[in-house]
Amino acid sequence: MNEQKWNELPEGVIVPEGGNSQDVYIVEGWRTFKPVVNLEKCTHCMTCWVMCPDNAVNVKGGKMLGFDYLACKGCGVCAEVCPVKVIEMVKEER
Amino acid sequence: MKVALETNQLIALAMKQIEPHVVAAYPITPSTEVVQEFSQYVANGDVKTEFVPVESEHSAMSACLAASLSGARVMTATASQGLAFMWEMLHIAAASRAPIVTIVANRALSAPINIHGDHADAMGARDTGWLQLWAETAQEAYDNTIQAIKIAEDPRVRFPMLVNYDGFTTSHAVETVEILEDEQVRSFLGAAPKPKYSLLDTENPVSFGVLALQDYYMEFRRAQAEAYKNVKDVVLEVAEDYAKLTGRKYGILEEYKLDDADVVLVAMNSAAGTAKETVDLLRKQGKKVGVLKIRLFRPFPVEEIRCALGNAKSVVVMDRAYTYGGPSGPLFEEIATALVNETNKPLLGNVIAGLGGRDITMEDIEHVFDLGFKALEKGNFEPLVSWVGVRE
Amino acid sequence: MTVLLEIRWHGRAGQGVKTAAYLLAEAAMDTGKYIQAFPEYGAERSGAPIAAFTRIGDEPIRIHYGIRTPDVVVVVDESLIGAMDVTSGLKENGILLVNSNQSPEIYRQKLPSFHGKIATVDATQIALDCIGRPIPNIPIMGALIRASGIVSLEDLEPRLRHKFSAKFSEQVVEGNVKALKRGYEEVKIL
Amino acid sequence: MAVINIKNLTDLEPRFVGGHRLCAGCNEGTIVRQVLLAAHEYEVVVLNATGCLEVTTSVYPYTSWNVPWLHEAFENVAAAASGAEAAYKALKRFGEIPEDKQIKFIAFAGDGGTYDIGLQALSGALERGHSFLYVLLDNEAYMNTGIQRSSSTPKFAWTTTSPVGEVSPGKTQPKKNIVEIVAAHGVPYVATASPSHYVDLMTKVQKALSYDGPTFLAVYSNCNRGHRNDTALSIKVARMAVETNYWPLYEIEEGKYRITYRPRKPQPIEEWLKLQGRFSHLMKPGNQDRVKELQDWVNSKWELLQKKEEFSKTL
Repeated sequence: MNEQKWNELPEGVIVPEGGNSQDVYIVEGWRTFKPVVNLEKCTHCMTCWVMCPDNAVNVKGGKMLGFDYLACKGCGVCAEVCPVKVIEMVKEER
Repeated sequence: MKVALETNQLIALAMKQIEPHVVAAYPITPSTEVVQEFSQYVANGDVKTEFVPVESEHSAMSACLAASLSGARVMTATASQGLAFMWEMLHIAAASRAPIVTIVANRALSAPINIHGDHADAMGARDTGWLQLWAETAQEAYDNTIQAIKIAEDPRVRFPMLVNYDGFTTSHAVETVEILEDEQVRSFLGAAPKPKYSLLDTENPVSFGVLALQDYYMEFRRAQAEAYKNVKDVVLEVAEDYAKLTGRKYGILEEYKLDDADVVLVAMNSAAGTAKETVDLLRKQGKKVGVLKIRLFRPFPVEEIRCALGNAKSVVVMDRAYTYGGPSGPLFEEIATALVNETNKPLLGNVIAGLGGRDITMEDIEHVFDLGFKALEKGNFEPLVSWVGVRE
Repeated sequence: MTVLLEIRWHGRAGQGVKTAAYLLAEAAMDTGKYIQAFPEYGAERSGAPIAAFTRIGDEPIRIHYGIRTPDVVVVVDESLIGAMDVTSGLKENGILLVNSNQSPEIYRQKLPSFHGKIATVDATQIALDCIGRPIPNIPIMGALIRASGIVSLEDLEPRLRHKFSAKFSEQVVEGNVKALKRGYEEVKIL
Repeated sequence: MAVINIKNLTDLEPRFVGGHRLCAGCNEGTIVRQVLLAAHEYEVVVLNATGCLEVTTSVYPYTSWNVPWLHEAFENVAAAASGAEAAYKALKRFGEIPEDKQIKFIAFAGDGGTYDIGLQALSGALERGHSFLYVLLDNEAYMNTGIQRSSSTPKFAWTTTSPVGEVSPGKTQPKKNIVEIVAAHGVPYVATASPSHYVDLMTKVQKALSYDGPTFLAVYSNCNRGHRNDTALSIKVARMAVETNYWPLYEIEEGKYRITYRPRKPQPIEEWLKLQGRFSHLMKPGNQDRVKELQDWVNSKWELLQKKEEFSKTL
């Protein structure tokens, strides 16, 4: 985003839209490890999704699809809470 | 219609006529009766206002801010320690562009604790971003209260506003006041203009009160600074509309016999009336004196003041507050700044008077004019700041 | 400033001093005058000395400070005499009105330097008789308008009824109206 | 109230999105997501006290909030909620918003903004009876300013202002009982929760939102920076707080206590302490008495809670 000049700001002290940070303010650089899921063994229990602090688990129709790596900070909570241990934290190769 | 009401009751009546959506307030002398009387209107069902009897002034302003950002017309009242307790929230409300109108019965700040008239409270709020109107009489307090709503809510303004009048001297005085009919007030104000964004608009979620770091804070401040430039025009437009309705015409300043005045006293609130009376007395003695009364103190009307004081030879600024450890009273600092680059500027002096409810009498004001004349003889004010009415 | 009448009231908190100061102003406003009235507060609780001020003029009143040189001083509580200089600044030809069962002559002796009109009325007793409570503000008001002629009884009575009927029972209102009239009739003027 | 089935919630538009700047593994992000998922049947407006959650989710020009959101200051979120709710009621009464529009107000604040600097505003709003859900994110210290003790910090915990030294074993005072303080206001619904027990948490949010009046949810929130644990263990620490009965899950509904989760075999307090570096000094020799003191504290509180539950059954 280009930095706005003072006369381009909204009135007041607001962000005049909702939820614009995901995949725009990118936090993937925060990671040392990244989660990788084995979808073949995944039971789609949604525990990783409901426990993720960063809304970084992609889900649809009650199914786990994988991770939003732009939003994932690599905390490892998903792997820790996975009841069937199908999420592995692997070192980032950059 | 003419009424005789204590000014605080009168302002409560004005609030009834305005019928704000939300009033959140906490009692404090000498503004208590404003809220107390208004709560009776609520209890009687005379207004549909949601009254929030908060547990502190800080919460009063916090609740007012959230309500204002929700698109409500919002008022409160306070004074002294209460306004000081709001201090943090005053900044946030102004920067948030929340057009809250706060009634202030000006009172001294502690310590020593004192409940009487003094401008230290509003002067302490002078750099919070709030607009400020000041009133000499009960009539002006009433008229300013109604006009403040319209000024603050104008889409070109959208800033919160303090409506000041002197504690006890005005707040607890009964004077003859001409009031409007409820309907006149309501049609003059109309519905509160809808803000572009509202906290209650769940369809269009907006984040209010966000964080801005080194990369944006200064742009936010610059934008806020710019917005004050619209205020004076709106104040004058609203005053003109109000004059059409009432015949009472207000400006940004009130100039009293300034045209040929050699010595001018600058004053605010009730002392300005005493000063006018003194001017009439001194004029009979052939002394060319006048009074400049500041009605709009924030934003500070620099050009108007330059213009009003252009012909004066000696100007004495009367502060009913003091800036501890500072060079002078706060009003003087601002007047001096307004004139700093003028080529033919008058001699400038400052008096501190009326702190903590000490009377400012006609004799005091004669003495102040005398200081102005003496400075003309000597070529300067020496000392720059004099205390008037204090036991030496 | 054209004609300006300044009345200073001395009493104790709880005696209705402020109400009296306001009521007089309101009644004067009804007759077309400009008015101003205000109390002087400290941190008073019932019983402490307080002052109140009433200004009545033919033009808008612009000065805003306590009355220094009153035309009339009303002493609602007799015990204040001696405790403070109630006649301070009282104009030579002014009026001193005291709530007292003593005669004005006694006060003439007590205050030899004052040459104006002196009046007394036993307002506390009248109040006790008429409203059953020692609140002397209304009977002394009756005495004041008689002694000063500021407003007439006919001007004051409707204001009193209007002001009090908003707050008090009919019995209390009637009691006060009676007290007003008795104060008016019983005041002794010297 | 429907039983929570999170599989049914996966297609909702997220109300709290990623791209915020909370620490990796922070429980706060998890809790907010769970709360807003549970509230999905309602339009909501969120009020947020100054704190980690606030500063990390609203850095101009970004916001992670996909619902209307207001931050004012540190100590006044309950007052802000009061004002927003007052405006909502007033604008309805004046006919300026439709009578059938239903909004729920949810306030988030940390322990600093709740137990300490914000207690007055909270108490005022509870007493006045504004309709809003107050969610306490209890991470047991001022984490936003860098791990300073609060009145929520447990006894013996290390913080930067209750440091461990030669003569001091960390914080010397026990944790304040905010739940009882709130309950003493007589509000209709007060509960504790933990993100580790998300069905319990989300059920409680739904219960709270069904009331028209002030409700309060105290949620245990692990701060891996301040509690000194690995980011991946954030939820585990929260779970262990529950399993040790350090943070029992219960509710006080219209004055009646009910324990909503009972550990099958309560774990000793060490199991929770040893996960966190803030208690590492207690794991050293010579500190058994201190650990025992904490265990006794937990036991007595748990016992009292059970008695309150028993007594509630007689009401």
